[in-house]
Amino acid sequence: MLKLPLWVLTIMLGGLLVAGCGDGKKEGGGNTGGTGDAGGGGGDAGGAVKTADMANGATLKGVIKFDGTPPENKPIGTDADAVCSAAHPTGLKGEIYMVKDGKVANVIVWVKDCPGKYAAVAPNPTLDQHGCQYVPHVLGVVAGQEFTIKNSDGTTHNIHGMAKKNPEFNFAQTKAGDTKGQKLSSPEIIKVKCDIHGWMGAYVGVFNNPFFAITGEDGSFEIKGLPAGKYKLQAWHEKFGTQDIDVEVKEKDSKVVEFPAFKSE
Amino acid sequence: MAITHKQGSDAAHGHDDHGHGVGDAHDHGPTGFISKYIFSFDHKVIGIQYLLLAIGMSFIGVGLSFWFRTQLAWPGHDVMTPEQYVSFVTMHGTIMIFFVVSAALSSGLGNLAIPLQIGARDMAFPLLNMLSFWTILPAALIMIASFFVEGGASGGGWTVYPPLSALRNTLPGAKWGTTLWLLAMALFIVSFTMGGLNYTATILNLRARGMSLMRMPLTIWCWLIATLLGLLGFPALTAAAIMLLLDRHGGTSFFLPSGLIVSGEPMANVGGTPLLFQHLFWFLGHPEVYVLVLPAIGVAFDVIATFARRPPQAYRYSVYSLLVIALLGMVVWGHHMFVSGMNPYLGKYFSISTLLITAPFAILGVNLVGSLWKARIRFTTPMLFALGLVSAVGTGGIGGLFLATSTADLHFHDTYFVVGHFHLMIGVVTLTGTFAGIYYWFPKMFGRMMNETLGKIHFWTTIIGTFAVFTIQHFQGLGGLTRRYYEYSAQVMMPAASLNPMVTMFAFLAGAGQLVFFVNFFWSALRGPKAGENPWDATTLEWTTPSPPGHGNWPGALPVVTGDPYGYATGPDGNGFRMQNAKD
Amino acid sequence: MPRRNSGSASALLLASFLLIFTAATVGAMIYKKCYLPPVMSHHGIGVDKMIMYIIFAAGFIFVVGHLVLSKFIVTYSGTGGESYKPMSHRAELFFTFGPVILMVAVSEIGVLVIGAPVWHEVYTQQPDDLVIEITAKQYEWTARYPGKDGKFGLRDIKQYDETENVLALDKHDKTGKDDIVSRGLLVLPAGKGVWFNIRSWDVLHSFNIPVFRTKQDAVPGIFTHTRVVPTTVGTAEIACAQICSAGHYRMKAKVLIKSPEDFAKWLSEQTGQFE
Amino acid sequence: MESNRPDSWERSVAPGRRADSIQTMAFIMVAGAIMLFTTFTASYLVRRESVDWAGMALPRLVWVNTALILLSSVTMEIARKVRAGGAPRWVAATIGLGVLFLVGQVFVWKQLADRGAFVSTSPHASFFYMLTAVHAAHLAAGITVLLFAFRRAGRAPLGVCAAWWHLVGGAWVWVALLLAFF
Repeated sequence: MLKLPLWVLTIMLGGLLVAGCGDGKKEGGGNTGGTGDAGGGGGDAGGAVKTADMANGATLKGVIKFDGTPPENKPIGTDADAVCSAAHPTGLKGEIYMVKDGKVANVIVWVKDCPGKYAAVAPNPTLDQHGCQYVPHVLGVVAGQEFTIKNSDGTTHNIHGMAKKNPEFNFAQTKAGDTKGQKLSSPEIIKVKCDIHGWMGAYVGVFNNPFFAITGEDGSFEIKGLPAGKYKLQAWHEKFGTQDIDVEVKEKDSKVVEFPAFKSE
Repeated sequence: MAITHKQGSDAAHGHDDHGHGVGDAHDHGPTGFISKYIFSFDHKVIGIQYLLLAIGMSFIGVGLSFWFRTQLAWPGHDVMTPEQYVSFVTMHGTIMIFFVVSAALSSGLGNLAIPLQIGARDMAFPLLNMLSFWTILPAALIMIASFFVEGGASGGGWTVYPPLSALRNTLPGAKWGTTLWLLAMALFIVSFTMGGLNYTATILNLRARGMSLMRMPLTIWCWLIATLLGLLGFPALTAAAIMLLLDRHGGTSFFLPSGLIVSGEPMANVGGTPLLFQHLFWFLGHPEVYVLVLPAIGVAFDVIATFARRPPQAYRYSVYSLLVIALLGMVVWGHHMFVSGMNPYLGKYFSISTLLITAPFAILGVNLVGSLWKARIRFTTPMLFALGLVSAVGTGGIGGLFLATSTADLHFHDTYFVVGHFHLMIGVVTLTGTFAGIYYWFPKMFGRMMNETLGKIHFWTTIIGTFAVFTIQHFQGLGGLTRRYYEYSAQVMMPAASLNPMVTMFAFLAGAGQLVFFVNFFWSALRGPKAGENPWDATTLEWTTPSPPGHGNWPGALPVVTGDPYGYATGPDGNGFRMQNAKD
Repeated sequence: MPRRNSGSASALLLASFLLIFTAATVGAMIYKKCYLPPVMSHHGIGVDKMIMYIIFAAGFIFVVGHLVLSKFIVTYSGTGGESYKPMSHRAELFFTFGPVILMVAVSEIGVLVIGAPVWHEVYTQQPDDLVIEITAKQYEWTARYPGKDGKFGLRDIKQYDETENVLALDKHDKTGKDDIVSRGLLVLPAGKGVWFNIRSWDVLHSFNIPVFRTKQDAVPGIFTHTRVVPTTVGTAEIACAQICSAGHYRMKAKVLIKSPEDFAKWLSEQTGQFE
Repeated sequence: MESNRPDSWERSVAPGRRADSIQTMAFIMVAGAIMLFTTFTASYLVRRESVDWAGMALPRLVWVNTALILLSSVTMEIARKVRAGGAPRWVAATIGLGVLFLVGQVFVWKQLADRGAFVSTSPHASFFYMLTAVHAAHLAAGITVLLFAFRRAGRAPLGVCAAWWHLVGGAWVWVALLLAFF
């Protein structure tokens, strides 16, 4: 809450009713979207950008699992937009719970406390809007790395990035073929949604280093080039939450890490 | 009150060396360029400054409309983004209403003509008058500046309804646009108030000897009533703007209800009422329509009387009608809110009371047309514009019948019918009135006449273009075409939307006509043929002094009024005319 | 008396412009049947009647006004002609109070006789109306049907979820278990009264269905209401009519009007939000 | 700018018109201010119907301030009655009371702030801060005008100053009663 009685006095007496005070950040608010806290560790933001040593760095591998019966994705009504319903003649389902044989896709696995900043290794990715869905559903970039937002549908999408630490972005792409580059400089996991098609949601993880991976349909991930050291590793899922484990690696190590399985509530 | 001390401090410092009698008051005008043309106290210069501001702002306001008309006519060509579209629509409305129409008609022509028509040496408070202009200028600049802040200009519509305007995350990135909008409007209100106080004090207190209220030209009546309406209405908007700013930046919840979820995030606000803002806004907003329209009608009465060579029909009843319009105008704001969620019984009341306003307006219409009966019309450019105004006010007023009927408004609300209607009233009527006034009083501005040929080209392009644009928009509204849409895809609207290219072409035609006016205005100001004291054979007081009038307006004594303002059709053959200050 | 019609060219030009303008307006209205879109609701027929009444009444005034104006412009152009004499006081009174009585009679009688019953119909809930809740948010319409128990469940704002629970229904409330939530699709029974409770999550929106002649703002914090009796089976569209930010023009939803039997069938096929 | 002074021709209009103009202006300003406070009152009455409305007790100092402003209206009247054009001593007293009132208002805010009531704390507090601030702006305008009247003591158009001053006083009583009892 704001504590600004004297501010009000000054402003009103001056007749100038505008001031930049009161940055409207709402406390808590309980965002159900479950934006993760991607600290990126270290906190020495001013340091020089390092390059990951892919040849000598350690490699971490593993599979993210789920215990029990996963919740079902709900069917989505696309009637509001004829383009979307035409793209899915047999109906569309949500993409939140992508669990197959107990293996979870779309989980971000990342190193929580790796000091320093590292340059991107992978090429700049694309967040495509195809058939009124985001492809991929979860995307990862290194802070400052540009990714392309693309519209492949013959309808308007608006891309609303619910960023907290980065500036919020919100713009429309009105037709197929529209592209726009987007850069995010602060590490966090951002929910991206389309306000026009309420079911469309995606997550963009922004990290200080390329030591992250997103699980595929088989639930597997692989992190490469990690310098020797002791780390906290986190697996993040938009609905299941997070799992942390500790890991220690030496140069050229190749380790298989085992996260505890996610469970239903 | 500023003038009070001005005079006082001067006296205290012993500069009281201008103790002139009535006869020789015109000399000792300002001599330096800056004091004569920039920070001038002279109402004529200030009037011209306002007109130039309006012309400048109209390039932005009209330019924006061309931009989004292009988008509407030929969508899918990346003319603009939807974010730009909403903010351009918003800024077009704001700029045209407050910085073009109001600045040109109420402030520009009002400043120019009021002291001249009532026989005063200047406004009652010249310093305040100057400050009024130098307050609207920063307001205009702030309004323009809002295009260049992060997220662009306000996109909440010119009505800035909360919560859209009160929450900073509802418009894409618009953190400062609406704030600057409100700041600029606050300055505008200050400027309007200073100007309005001046108008009222001048009209009520500085009339020439012999000019009773019922001997005032109808223009003066219209300016007086419009100003009073504005002065009583703007406080409501001021209050609303203060509360909106506090909601935006102070964390209060005047207009923000509980349980808001914006973009998936719950807001902390509790208990406010968004509808309250609409009531406060339209409490000003509706009278504001009359603030804009009445002066134009007043100008038409004067111009028609001059060029029809007969007095306006039923002067007295026109004045009474104006008063009734003002009174009713204050209590009918709710007809903008029939489907806003207001109590339906209130809706019925507002419908019935609004329809009552058609009665005084019908009197004005009949009197405008009736003023041509047995006339000897001279078709000068100002007269053509005044006649165009008569048709526009009739057509626009008839559209008002549809919108004032709450039941019909279920179909018309927020469609192009509304757009066409209010553009006819506060676009075409006001602009034809302004142009009639500019062509008519041009001699009193620059001592020269405007070019008649260019004037007629201007008239015909304007009238054909605007009438076509806004009549077709009425048809589109009947077809259910919703306004403020970036492009159309709803099946039921497609027939109406298919008229969009035609509308845009006519808009371009009307716009091209304004370039002719622009050229004519500046060329004639410098090179036009010199005008005599009374080039139109008009009878009111401004035509009893040289063109342009010097400092202090009359070289000798102030005129003394001896008769009605419209002494036309006198003499044995009915071709004579009698000046308002004639001694006979 | 000979007239020196110095202004005759301008007079004829202006008069013909006004006449062409009048004729074009009237002609366009007749040719396109007043442009009104098809009507699919009971009160919509009343609204159209109201509109047609004003079109005829106002159109009459419009035409007569322009005829008189054009006539005066042509007849009284130039410098000669009959000389003006002030109108008698009686004539002045006639031309003042004539229009007053005419306008008041035409407009007020119209709105009271034709308009008021329709207005009343739109805003009065009938006992056997089907109640549907409409929720608006940037830029989506969501309909909620009360389900088998005929009661709407409670809302808990903390359970709001953009993808899974856009109405923030309380999953612990039993009455809400069977509530049917339909995003972007509104299904209505033909011939049956429907009472809408309309609300909004964020900013103002307007529940606008042109073929029903229905328009009602969705206001956050309160419920607004409107009533529709769809008359024919078919499809329609909700198109937001109150500016609600950049995506305003895309804020649409499909409306399906089914026969009462088909509607009942559709309803029974739907599963409740938490079933 | 010296040569640009409006006085030369202004004084040439019939005597008394200038005072009349000021009176007209003051009258309309009073009307406008009444409209402003009426609008706020209406908003207040609408807003207080909400469920979240919780009244807070006002600091006692408010009533001291009310007494001050009422007293200032009395001194204003005396200033006007004692001498046409205003008695300097009494004008000064009015100004002093006005300033004292403003200082008192700052303390009222301070007390509220100490209690934890800020502009965004509750709707009642929002209205309190807003209305007192708007009122203070009107009073500050009144003080400014009176300062000029003081400089020209004896020849100032004190009637219009008094009209404005009483308006500000009346508005305060109105605002205080509204905030305290409604």
